[in-house]
This record gives sequence, structure tokens and C-alpha cells, in this order.
Amino acid sequence: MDSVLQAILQDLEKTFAAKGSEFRGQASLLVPADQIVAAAQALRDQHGFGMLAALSAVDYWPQPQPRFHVVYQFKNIPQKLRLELRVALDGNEPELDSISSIYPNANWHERELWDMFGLRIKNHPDLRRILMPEDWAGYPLRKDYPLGYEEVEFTFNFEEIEQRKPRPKE
Amino acid sequence: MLQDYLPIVVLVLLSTGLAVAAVLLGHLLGPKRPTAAKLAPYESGMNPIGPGTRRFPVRFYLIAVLFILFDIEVVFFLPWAVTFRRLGVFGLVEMFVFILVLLVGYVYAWKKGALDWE
Amino acid sequence: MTISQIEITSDELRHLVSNRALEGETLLLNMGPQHPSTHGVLRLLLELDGEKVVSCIPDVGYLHTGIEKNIEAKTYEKAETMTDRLDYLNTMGNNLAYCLALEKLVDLDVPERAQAVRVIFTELQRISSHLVWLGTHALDLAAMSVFFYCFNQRERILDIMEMCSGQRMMTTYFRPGGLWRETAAGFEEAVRAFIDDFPRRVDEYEGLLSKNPIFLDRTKNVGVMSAEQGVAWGITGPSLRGSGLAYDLRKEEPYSGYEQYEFDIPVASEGDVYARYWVRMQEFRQSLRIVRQALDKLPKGPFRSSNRKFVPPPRAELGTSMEAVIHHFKLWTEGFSAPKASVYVAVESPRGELGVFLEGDGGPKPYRCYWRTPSFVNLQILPLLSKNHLVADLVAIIGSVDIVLGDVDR
Amino acid sequence: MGIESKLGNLGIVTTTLEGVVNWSRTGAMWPMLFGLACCAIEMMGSQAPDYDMSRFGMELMRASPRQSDLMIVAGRLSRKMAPVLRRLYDQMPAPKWVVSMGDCASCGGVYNNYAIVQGVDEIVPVDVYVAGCPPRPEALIHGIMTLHEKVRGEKVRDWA
Repeated sequence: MDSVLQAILQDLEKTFAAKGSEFRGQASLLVPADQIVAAAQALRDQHGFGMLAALSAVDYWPQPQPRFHVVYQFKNIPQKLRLELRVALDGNEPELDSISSIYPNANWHERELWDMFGLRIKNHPDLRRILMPEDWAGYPLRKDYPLGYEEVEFTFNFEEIEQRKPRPKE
Repeated sequence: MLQDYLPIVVLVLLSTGLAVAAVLLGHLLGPKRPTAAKLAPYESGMNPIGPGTRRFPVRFYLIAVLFILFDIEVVFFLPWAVTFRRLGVFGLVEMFVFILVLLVGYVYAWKKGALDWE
Repeated sequence: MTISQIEITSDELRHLVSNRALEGETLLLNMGPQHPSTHGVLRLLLELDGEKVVSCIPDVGYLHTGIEKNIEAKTYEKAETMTDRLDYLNTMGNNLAYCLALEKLVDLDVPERAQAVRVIFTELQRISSHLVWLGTHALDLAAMSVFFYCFNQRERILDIMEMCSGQRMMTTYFRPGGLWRETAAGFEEAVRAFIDDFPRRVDEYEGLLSKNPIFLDRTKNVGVMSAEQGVAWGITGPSLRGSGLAYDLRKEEPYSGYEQYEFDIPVASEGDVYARYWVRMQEFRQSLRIVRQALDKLPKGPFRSSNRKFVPPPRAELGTSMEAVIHHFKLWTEGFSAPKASVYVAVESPRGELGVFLEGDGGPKPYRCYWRTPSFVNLQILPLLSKNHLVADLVAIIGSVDIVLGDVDR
Repeated sequence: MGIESKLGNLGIVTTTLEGVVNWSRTGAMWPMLFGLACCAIEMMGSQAPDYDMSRFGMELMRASPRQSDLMIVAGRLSRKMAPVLRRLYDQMPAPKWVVSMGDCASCGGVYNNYAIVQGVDEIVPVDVYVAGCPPRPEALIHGIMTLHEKVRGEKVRDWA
């Protein structure tokens, strides 16, 4: 990990009580949930991370303590640096502050978090489902949400599946 | 004298008759099974928002009238083009005067800004 | 009868649409999922004042396939077949992104020859994706013949892909550790024949469109985007390079041996539809340069790494050595397992930065595989670009942002 | 067929009503422009000069369902898109057929999960299933040829 990124990591760890880590040359920072907006603001203004490359979440389901990790990937184009910010959220209906005021393209990413993981995003301009139909129940990408596997029709089980399968009403 | 126009009358009757017959037979014999979904206005696959008949800006009407104007102009070219040989130079000059008059109208509409949207 | 009296199906209209629309002054129209110029199933809720677009609300999700959920249910090797269908115009690029992420996660080496062949195929896939973009973009602007010329050339590339991998589009030819199979006989001649003949075609397309007054009127200073706007909205790829910022991941973070080839990044500064068109036309030529260099220096040697922990042994070895049988059995039944860590790898796809966030949990199945797809991010700026443009310009803007709906909805 | 031998040189052909109607239907069966995903690219490929679907009278991909007779469901149908597909199918005029192109449209294909409708025949009655992921343009054209044979075999009581 190159020295500039090391310096930024130390600075962020001090100001936001975060915990840095590194894997295969990639820096990652675990930031407490309420500091995320301030950290994003600092990253963009002081350290020049102009682009929010990606924003996603990981669900560690059976483990209730930090059940969700929200993962931000920031990119500093002039100095060619990449930084990953993680926020730990626990409980089944966690809350999170929106950073779409700082990075406008976080808007849809956060709507996807709400749609796929059920993470309620506070002061988000227009929090609606983005990928699933409006009246869809449940949050598909959670680990406790079933894959929705349908039994495949073969010759031996063709008849009884045929009855259950919905047919188009002419 | 009346005999000369007989072929035209027959042509007109035949063509309208054929058109009317085609539409009428389709209307009478064709199976009609109207369903609510089939009759709903098509809005690229979604439920249409609001009624179909709403207030439209006047610009659409303006562009439609301009189109009709210049389309009729083109329709007049057709008989001229068919009898071009027999009309000789007189026909040529006559048509250019006709085009000139309409060209003035076109330039006027263009400069007035009737063609571009805003 | 104003619209507010009519029951509006989804509540999205209430707080998003201005009250001018609710009073019925402006027209609310669905440029909906089934529309010739939305390049797939994208629905735009347009608020029109006559022909002028007052506001445009994109509504995506009509092609959501739950690929990320399906990847979590398969082993690392099997999950790769899911990645082809993401951005179905850049199938090799998806495979490359997934393989690079996996190789970085499990620290697997890739032999020289495999890296060079990967570069050749990714650049050919970039050319074929740009050909489909050019064909449909010109078709939207009523240049019908360009569509036929482009698809005619695309078939040549698909023949090369089919020759090596057996499938035209969904090849899954790259595997963790290298390639699935040695390149077919006659591969070099076919690629060389293509790159010798193709520059003439690009000049043909440029001749058709670049100085065509109708095309210029339809694309010059339409949908202008500044570089700052682009970076703030996370736009990457040719759309950003059309606004003057030379940000190309093949130069920023070279992967799979890109640092050996010298090529330059085409950049335009106007940031309008014509600039993005010009950037992509130059990318045809740059990709050809890369393929030519990669083909000239194509190294001999193995096409896949020999690390038996992750790469199944060739069939010939099964007859002789016992370890090969054990490795073969373990890899094909349970698959290899990855450490408990996460990796983010970004690749330059024809549409922008295609990133894979892969997290392993020590088991044989990927724990989380998030795809940062360029079209999903580039689409967000459409309402901004299309404000106060005519509907016809909106069609040109959608074409210039070059979105693929499989990429958007995942 | 005695008449034809007598009027051979008058250039008159006699056939049955079914023959004429079915021939006219297979002659110009216009598909609806309804590409969903990867199969749509192969459908565009089969419309392009190399495979040229318009040799069989399918010259135009009509954009609106009102003017199309054949709906080629090219791609994977998601749950959010299913009502739209049903609405488009209803808005097509009467002699209409459905070709389900690709595995995802025919049986859910590779995606057996919550988001994809497992087979378009749950939503619309399908006439011909074309296998492949994506099917080659030749496979699509072969599927359409089978549909043409099916249409040629239709009887009067099917559509009167």
C-alpha cells in the first residue's frame, strides 16, 4: 500500500475512531455508522476522493451483532488511489444516513440497498424500490430470503407440476 | 362529349367500391371479441396516464398545417411530371413560377421561426 | 378533468412530478419498457411541454434477474456462467472481471499466454460492443444502413469467438487461472485477417456519419456534460472521456498485461453527443492497435496455470497420477474454497468501469458478489442531460450514454 | 382440379379458402419489436444482412403491438415485466402468435430464482419454443419456419 494512502488512513483513523485494515494491497476502513457522512465529506474535500465508485452491502445473517456491512468504494482520480469504507450495522431493520447530498450518484445505490437489503436510509430524496416491483414483499438479497427455486420439470414429475403451474387465462 | 369521361367514372367507382367492400367485409365477417385490455390505449406497455384527449400545444397544429401545404405542392408535381414532354417550355416556366410562389411562403415561414420548436 | 382526479397507479407520481403536470398543463407520457429507442426495457416517465422534455424520471428493474443471488448459490467455478449474461454485449469483459477478482482473492497466477489471449478477446469484444452501439445509435437517428454494415462486421468477430470457445456470445472462455482451452487452430490467421480488413470499415462508417449534416445537427451540443458533473455522478468510460477527462482503467490500473501495449486514450472536450460518438469511433482504432501488438508478441507456453489446488488437471494426467484424480474429484464436486476476505477489482468495459466486489467466507461458494456496472451509474445522469431538450434529442442522448439493460438491472 | 386443366393457359389458379388465407398469413408475418435481453441481440443479428429474416416476409420489426402479428419474446422475463408482456399480448390484433426465444423465456433457463418468470407460457400462450442460450439466428429462423408450417396447417374452424 503506497505511502500517500497510508497517511490518509492514519488521519482518518484518528479523526473518526475508525479501524483500518489491508488485504492484497487494498486499504479498507471500518467507520462507525454515525460518522459516515462526516467521513465522506472529509474524503471528498480534504483528500480529493472525487468519485464514489461503488456502494453495496453484505449480509452476515446468522451473526446478529454487525448483521450488515455497508461497503463504500471511493476513487481518487488525480492521485490514482482507491479506498474502501465499511460501516457495520446491526439488527434486522438498521438505519443509515444518506450521502447522496455529497455524492449525487449514491442516490440509486442507496435505493438499491433499501430494495435489496431493507436498510432504511435517512434523509434520502426519494427512497423507493428500484429493481423490484413496488408491491414486492421481502428483501431479496438478504441471506434469510429463499432463492425462490422452482422444481424443474422432468419426465417423472411432469404431471403433478403441470397441474400446479399457472396457465395463461385466454 | 360525355363518353370521354366514362372511363374516369368507371375508375372512380371501381376503386371506391373495392375500398369500401374490403372495409365492410372485414367489419361484417371478422370475429369481434373486444376485451378491456385490447381496447385500452397503447402506451409502450404501461397503463396510460390520464385521458388520451388532452390540451396539446398549438405548435403541433402549426407544423401539421405547414406539412399539408407543402405536401399538396408536391402532389401538383405529379400530373406535371407525367405530361412534361407535351407541355414543352411553357409547362416548365409555369411550374417554376408555381414553385417560386411557394418558395416565398417557405422562406417566410422559416424566418418567422414556425419550423423550429421553441 | 385534471389528472389529479384520475387514480394514478403508483405513488411515484405524487411527489416526483411537478404540479404543472398534475393540473394537466404538461403531458405525462410513458416512454416505456417496450420502446424502439430505449435500447432494452428501460421506462422513462416523461413530463413533456409540447415536444420539450420538462423532466424525465427513469424507472429501471424490468430486467432484474437476481444474478447476484444466483451467484451466491453456486461454487466459484460454476458461478462464472452467470457472469456472461450481465452485460450481454461485453460477455468476455464480465468473465475477465470475475476471473481477475477471483484470482486476486485466492492469489492464483495466470501464465503470459493466457493474459495476452485475454487482452485480444477483450479488445475484440470491445469492438463488437461498439459496433452494436454504433448500429443502434445510428438507427435511432434514422441512418438505417449503418446498422446493416455494423452487424455484418460483428458477425466476423462472433465467428472468431465461436472458433475458440464454441459459443458466439456467452463464451465463458476465460476460467480462473487462464483460459478454458488452447486457442483453436487458425486463430491467429482469423484475427489477423480481421484487423487487416477492419480499419477500412471504420473509415467507411466515419464517411457515412462524421460529416453528415443531419447527423451533425442531431448530435452537436446536445446533452452536454461537464467533466466535474461526470465525476460527481460517477460517470466513467467513453461518456466521461467525451467531456475531457482521460480516465481509462487500462492505463490507470493496468491489469492482465495491459502495461506492455502502448495505445493512447481518445479524449474529446465538448462533452456532447457528438464528442462521445467521436471518442468511441477512435476507440475502434485503438483497440485494433492493441490487438495487433498482442498478436505480434503472442507468447508460447501453457494456457492455464498449473496450480492444482484451483485448476483441474488435464484429462491426460488422470490416467497416470493419483494426485491428479484426487484434485480432479475435489475440484469438480466441491470446488476450491477462498479465504475469508473481500476484494474489489475494476476493469474497463466498453461502457465504463466494471467493478466486481467479491467476498469469500472460507467456503466453496462466493459469499457476496456485487457488480458495480457502468450502465447503472451512467443512467442516473440522463434526467440531468435531457432537461429542456426535445424528445428527439432525448433519443440521441440515450444512444450516446450507451446503456445495456442487463447491465443496469443485474 | 379439373378446371385448371381446361383453363391452363388462361393463367388462373384455384385453391381452397384456407390455402389462400394461411398463405397470406405466413407470407408477411410482422414481428413486434420486443427484445428483452441477450436473445434480442441475436434477434437483431438474425434481422441483419448475414441471416436476413426478411427473406421470409418479416421485413419490419413493428414497434407497436397494433401492427404486428408475431410476438418474439426474446430474453428473460422478470416478475416486474410480466404484466407489461400480458398487456402487450392483449393489445395485439387477432391473428397473433408467440415464439418464445431462448431458454430463459421457455423455462426460466439458467435463472431459477425469485426474479424470473419460469417460462413465458405462464403468461401468454406460446406457439413455438426456440431452444438455445442465446439461440443462433439459424435456430430462430428454423423456429419461425416451424411456426409457418403450423399456420399453414390451420383449419377454417380455428379462426372463423
